[in-house]
Parts: sequence; structure tokens; C-alpha cells
Amino acid sequence: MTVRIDQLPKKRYVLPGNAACAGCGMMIGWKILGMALGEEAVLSIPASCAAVVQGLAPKSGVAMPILNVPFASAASVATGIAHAFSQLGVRGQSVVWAGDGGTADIGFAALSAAAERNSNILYIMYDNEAYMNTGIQRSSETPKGAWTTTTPAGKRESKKDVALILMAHDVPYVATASIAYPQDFYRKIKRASEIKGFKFIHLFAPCPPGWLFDPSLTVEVARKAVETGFFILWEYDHGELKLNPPSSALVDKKRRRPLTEYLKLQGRFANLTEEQIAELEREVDRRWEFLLRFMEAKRRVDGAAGI
Amino acid sequence: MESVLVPVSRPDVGSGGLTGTWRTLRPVVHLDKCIDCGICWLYCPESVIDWERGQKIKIDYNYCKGCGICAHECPVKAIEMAPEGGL
Amino acid sequence: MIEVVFFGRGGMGAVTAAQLLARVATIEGKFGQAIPEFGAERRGAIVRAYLRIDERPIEKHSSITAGDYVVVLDGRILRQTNVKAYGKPEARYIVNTKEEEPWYIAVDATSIALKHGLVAAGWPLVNMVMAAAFAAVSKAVSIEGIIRTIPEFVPARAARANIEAAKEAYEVVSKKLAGALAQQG
Amino acid sequence: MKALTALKTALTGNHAVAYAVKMARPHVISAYPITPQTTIVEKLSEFVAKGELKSDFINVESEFSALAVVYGAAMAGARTFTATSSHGLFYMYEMLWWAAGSRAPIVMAIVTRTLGPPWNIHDEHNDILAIRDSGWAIAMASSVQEAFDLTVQAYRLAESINLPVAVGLDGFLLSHTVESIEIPPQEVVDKFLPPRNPELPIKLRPGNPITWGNIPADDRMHAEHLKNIYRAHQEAKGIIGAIDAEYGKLAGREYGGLVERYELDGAKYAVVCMGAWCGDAKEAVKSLRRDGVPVGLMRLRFVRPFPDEELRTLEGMDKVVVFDRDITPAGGVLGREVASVLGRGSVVDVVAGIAGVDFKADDFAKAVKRAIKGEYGDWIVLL
Repeated sequence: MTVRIDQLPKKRYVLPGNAACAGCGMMIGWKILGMALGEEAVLSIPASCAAVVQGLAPKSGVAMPILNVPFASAASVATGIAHAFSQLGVRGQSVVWAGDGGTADIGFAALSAAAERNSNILYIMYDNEAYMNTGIQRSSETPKGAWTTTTPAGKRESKKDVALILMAHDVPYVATASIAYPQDFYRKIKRASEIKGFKFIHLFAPCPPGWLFDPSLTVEVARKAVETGFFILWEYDHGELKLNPPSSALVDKKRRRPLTEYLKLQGRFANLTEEQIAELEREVDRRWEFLLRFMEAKRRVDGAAGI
Repeated sequence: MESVLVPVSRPDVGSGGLTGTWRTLRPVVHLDKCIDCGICWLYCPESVIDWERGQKIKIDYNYCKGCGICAHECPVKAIEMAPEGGL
Repeated sequence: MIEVVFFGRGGMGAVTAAQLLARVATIEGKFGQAIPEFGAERRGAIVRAYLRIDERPIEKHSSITAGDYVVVLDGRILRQTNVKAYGKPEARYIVNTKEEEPWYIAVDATSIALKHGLVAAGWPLVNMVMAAAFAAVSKAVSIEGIIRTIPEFVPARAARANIEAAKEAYEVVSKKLAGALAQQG
Repeated sequence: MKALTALKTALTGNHAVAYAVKMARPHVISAYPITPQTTIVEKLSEFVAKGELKSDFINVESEFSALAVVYGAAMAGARTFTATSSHGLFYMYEMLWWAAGSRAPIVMAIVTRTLGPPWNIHDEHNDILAIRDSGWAIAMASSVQEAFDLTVQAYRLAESINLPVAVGLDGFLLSHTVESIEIPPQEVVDKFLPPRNPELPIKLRPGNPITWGNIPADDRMHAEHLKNIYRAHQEAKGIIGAIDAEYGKLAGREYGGLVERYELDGAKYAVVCMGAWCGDAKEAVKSLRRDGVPVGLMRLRFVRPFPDEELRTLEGMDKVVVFDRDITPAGGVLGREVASVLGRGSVVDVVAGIAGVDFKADDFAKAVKRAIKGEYGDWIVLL
């Protein structure tokens, strides 16, 4: 059930005057994480924007227990925290709040191992599609065609679908979410926190300086990503995969907005040729096709098994 | 040995300084147009908007970075981004 | 301190024999030390293990190249390696073989092992048999201590057979030595 | 009260460490296999599987993660253990510094092994010595018994100074060597090792919104934190002696604190070394003494904190012969560090036994004699 805005907790977990850039999409997500888990969560944060936006010690711009940890270590550190809590009888959620580089690149081995062990952690990857903390370098989550400082002519390769890879680890819960749909993200965190075992949420979080758009458009860009079908909201809960609104209404391609409405908002796609845009459109189609076929195949298998 | 073993940080406003000074545009709220929906509060990345249903929204200009998300997302255009005065 | 060099082949259990004897020495109030020589851990390759037994704590950890005893778990090793390079001039050699030679004490450990059904992966398991033979020659540990300790070193299903084989080896070797002594006397 | 008697048995060094860890009752153990460390964690996972040890045992995909898991657990208040060797230790390198910098009281066994290339699993001390600047306390055992005792003591030390402690033992020479050992009763270990304070170094708990590790507003704050780690090492020197003495009263074995002194009374020459081969060096000292050479031995039990004061007692010796089972482009690590206390005048640094090459009592005796006679042309000698 979607929570009404006025029912969301009013306590501030992201504090004013922190060190995030104006219009930071990740901070919108972090607010929602605080609202959803508040006092329950203990965060492990690898090197990332999330480490920097906390601001300068001895102050912290985020009112949650936070352990800042080395770049590749977050999934493993969080595993250790979860086991310590279990051994010491402490109630609480061990949560990783990590960027796409720390998740899909340097931290991927530890992440995959935590998933394979079904470690009792909630891993949230806020995805701003590049190494923003070091100044906009390409990551494996950077989409094809996007400019970064290490792909000055546009990235040649496709975005890695980390959530699907984690689903293949046979873990209890994997979901995608977007900062444009805070209540959906809030519900998914709440749902994940009820589950013992490994949970992963891929949170889409636009970055104004990195994607080259005006900071007032952060939510707009995130919304357009979903409305054009570029980013798909879905949820995999104990073997059941389903699309979430509004993506669930976009199965029919005709109901999706043209991809250019998403691309044209951002300077990082400014130099795409017609052919490159067409290729990106085909890639979006393939992404949908894969997901839908997977859901269909899953239904058939479950049907055959009498589930 | 009983001294502080590691210097931990504690939550406080202004961990990034007086971030209101970053602003070039200032959100100005036209309360007469406000429909009390809370969307500006929900999306504000800085948590500088106070909102409670039935009460007027309040913006903390000491720390508002002036991103303009509130103005862009307001469904009734009750927030306007106005240029900050120069020094 | 007595120092012993064991020769075996990878997979024969020479290291286990030395470890067992160190444990037996310990429970009998002495100090024991068993050092494996790790090289290529290939089945069939010649491996050495070292054993020290003393009344006082043993501090050194280097290998042994001048042993008081040299125990050879497979007589065919004599054709490949000069085991005498590992013994003091007065060292005693104990060799698993049917062929008698004056410079060593021959023990037909393979026959004893086979008789008690001690075979694994096609190989006779002679390590406990040869540990017992060493005890009979050196008297550094007792056969009772070996019998008591074998269950800690071999799988439960093989404990009885190993114990019986060890007892037999101890008796055969003891008799042989008594005979040799009588001949000399 | 029932009589408490120690169990006399014979174990490999690795199993002795595993028993010590078991008796310390850690909450969380995590490790990755590497020869010659592997049998430590195999034994511990067996204890856990049999229900003899109530720890969580976490299998990981790398040594880096092994240390990351126990780091997270230690910061959340758990008593922890991990173990590694050689390349595995180097794969942990970033986490080593983070753990010490966070004052996490982790205990780790390092089974020393040569670094490649080429691949070589035999003993050498380069691995453990390469982490000496990381903030960890670093000890080396010289026997299976001491590997057990040091591991128990390491928990007490780690939780006293709130720093991670590495317990070194020589690969194969101790790790796979069976030796006679006395295992104290559990009651003795429990008495020596009370439960740790789960709120140090920080109280990482839900509902307690503190942050550790964000960027300092003033770099001097960070600098002060780093100086405190130096100060903790200086304080640790006294604590190590006290812990050793207290353990000695309870368990019946005392080693001398930071160093063990052997036959140093009336000596004109001293041997300095660390690890399992010190036993062979002692044999050499004995035989040299029989030959009328007034030589003694100082065995370093700890290289961090570094035993400066203890080494200073060797001032005035005609020759101090340091044996290094490690090699760097600048010679041996210990030789250079000992020379930093005593000056180069009296120090001869003998690099030997590297890459697992056997080095016996006779070899020690010969080297000491040559050093005393001044037959080596340089103060650094590669044997």
C-alpha cells in the first residue's frame, strides 16, 4: 500500500546545510531511507558522494548511525555488522548506502558474495551513473552514449544491469526504485526490512552537475527516465517478479513517452547522433523485452510446477 | 587510554557550512496559491522546508541552496525562484 | 633428544606417523615434535617428515639431516634416494621391505598391513605399522601409547585394523631384535 | 572448587591457534583459504559446525572481505578473528590500515609465508613485517605453545589498547608442526579474558546517530587521531609486560613481555631474531657458550610496538648479530630497525632463511663466529 505524503515521518534524517550539491538526487533518496528505517538502520558507506555529503567532522549532515568504510568493502562490512548484532542480541538493520561505482564495479565481488551467502543486509545502490565523487568518470552503470570525463566522445558500452544479476543469485528481494517516486521507494524499503536475508534496491538518482542539467530538474529527469521506459520500476519478492506503477502501465510501447524527452534534458547526451539515439531506443526495447519474457517464462515454469 | 578513541561526528545543521550563501535564486512562496500538498517538502533534497498539513510551509534560507526543485515540482506554481540580491 | 627422519611417498601417511608419535610422547610425559617437509604435494613423490622426542621442551624447528633413526615406509625408496645421508654414523635404519640387509632392520610392513586389510586407493597403509616398528626399536614411546592414540589419527572404521597391525608389527620387530641380540650374545 | 588442570596434548601450530580462538569465545569469524593458514579456519569451522563454538563463521570471496567482515563486526562490538598468509595479507592491505585507524580490536593470525613470484609456500617473514607501519600490534610466536598463549593474550591486548593485533607464526615450521602443548582450562582463559566492551571504540547501535570517518573540518583533528595511535603503541609496551605476567600467574608460562632474554648475563655478543628459528639460534648460543664464546640472545616477541628500551640494554655489546628471515632492497628489516636503536657500529645484519631455505643451529653458530671476528665486509650480509 502506498503511504500518503502526510503520513510520512516528519523527523529529518538529512540535515540542512550538508555538503551535497544543490539539487542532489541521492539526497532525496537518503531522506526517504531515513523516513523508512529511521532509528533502526546502521549504515555502511563506501567511498562515494554519500561519504562526502555528510559534511565536515565533527558535524554530520545525516542523522543516522554511519560507518564510513573503504571503497570495495561495504557489503562485507555490513555483513559483519549484521552478524555482530545477531550475536549480541541487538535489533537493527544493517544497511549499505553505496554509489554505482562502489557497487557495480569495485565492490561487486563483495556484493555478489554477500548475495550468494544470503547475508542479512539491505544493500541500496543509489545510481547516478558515474563516479561523481571524483569528478564524473565512467562506471559500468553509465549508459551508452553518455558523456563523462573518461568517455569524452560518449560511452560505447551498455549499462550493466546489476539488479538482474543479483536476482540471478536467488536472493529473497530485489527491486528498482527512483527518487521521482518516493512513496514507491519508501514502500520497498519497508518491505525489504521485513525480510531476513539479502535485499537489494537499485535506486535511480540523477546528478545535475554530472548529467549536465539544471538542478531544478532532478525529479523531472528521474520521472522522464521512467515515463520513457528508460528506467523500469520492478520488484522481485521471493520468486515473484512484477512491474510497479507507473512502469506497469508502459508495457505497451506506445504508452511510453519518446526517449528524446529524457535525453534532451541532459547535456551528457547532447552530442548523440540520430543513429545513436535509435540504438539507445532499441536498447530500451531489448531491456523491456528481456524483463517481460523473463516474467512470462517464470509464470510458465511456476504454472508447470503447480505453484 | 580512556580518551576519545575515535573522534566521531554528531548530527548537526551546517555540516557543509552556511549553504544558503551558495544560492543565486531564492524560492519565494506565494502562500495564497499553496494547496498544502507537501510535494515541495517531500522532494527538497536539503530538508530545508518545514511542512505539516494545515500549517504554512516555511523555508530555512540559512541553508537552502536554491536548487529550485520545489518550484519546479509545485503542482500549482506557488513557489517562484527569484534572483538573490547582489552584494 | 632423539631425532628421527621418516621417508615415505605422498599419500602414505609418513607425516601422520610422525605426528602420532609426537602425541604419544607427550601423553607419556615427554616432549614431541613432528615436522612435515612440504614440497610438491604429489601422490607418489618422496616426502620426508621429522620427529624429535626429548625429556625437555624442544625449541629448534629446523629439519633433521643427522637423525638417530631413519624410518623408510617403502623399501623401493632406497633405490631412488640415499637415505643414509639423513642419519648419524651410528643411526639405526628401519625399512619396510622383504629384503634383508645388514645395515637396516627389515620389517615386512606391507604384508602385515595387507593381512589386516589396511588398503586405501590401492595402497597398503603401513604408517601405523611402521610407527609401531619404530617404537619396538627405539623404546622412545610405548606400544600401549600408540594403541591408545591411533583412534585420534585414523578414521573410526580403520582404527581396529590399525591397532591390530601395529601390535603385530611391534611383536614381530621386538622378537627379531631379541633374536639378533641372542645371536650376538 | 574442582581442580583445574591443563590438558597435555600435541597439536600443530594452526590447531593450537584454533583452540585458543575457540577458548576466547569470539562472536564472528571470517576467513578465506590460503596455504599455510587454511587449517586454522578449517578447524574453527569444524568447531562451529559441531556446535562446540557459538560463533558466526562467515565464508567470503577474498581476504579483503574477510577483514572487512570482522572489521564491521568488531566496530559493532563483537569479538572477532581472522587469519591469513602472504598474498592474502597483501590483498587485505587497505582494510588493515582502516581497521587500525578505526581502533578496531581485531585479532588475526598471520602464518608467515614467502611472497611470489615464483609461487612458494614456504616460510619467510616479509609478509608480516610489511604491515609494521599500519598501526597493528605485531607479535611472533616461537613455538606451538607460544602460538596458543599469544593468541589468547592478543585478545586481551587488542581490547586493552583498542587496536588490532596480529599473531605471527612461521609457515610449516609452526603451522604444520606438531608439538607438545598444554591447554589451560576454559575457566582460566575466561578469567584472563573478560567479555569485551562492545561500546569501544564507538557505540555503533541503531538509534545512536553518530558518524565515524567523514571528512574532518580541520586536518589537525585527523593528525591528533594518528598521534594517539602512536601513543597507544607506547602505552602498549607496559601493558604487554603486565598481560604476560598475569597470564604467567594463571597459566604457568611467562615469556618476558616484548622480548625474551636468553643467556644475556655476562654476554659480550648478542643474537637478535624472531620466530620459530630462534630455537635453533638458542642451540647455537648453547654450543658457542660451550666453546667459550660469551654470547646471548634476545628474541623479539613483538615488532610493534617496537622494543626500543629492551634493545637499548644491548648497548655496549661488542657485536649484535641480527638475523633477518626477510629481505628488502635496503637489507633486512630487523637489522635496520635494531641499528636505529644501537647504531651501525656494533650491528651485523644477517639475511638468511628467506624463501623457506633451511637454517640450522650450526649455520647460526658459524655466522655469529664470522660476525664476531669481523669477517663480513659489510654490515649487511646475505647468506
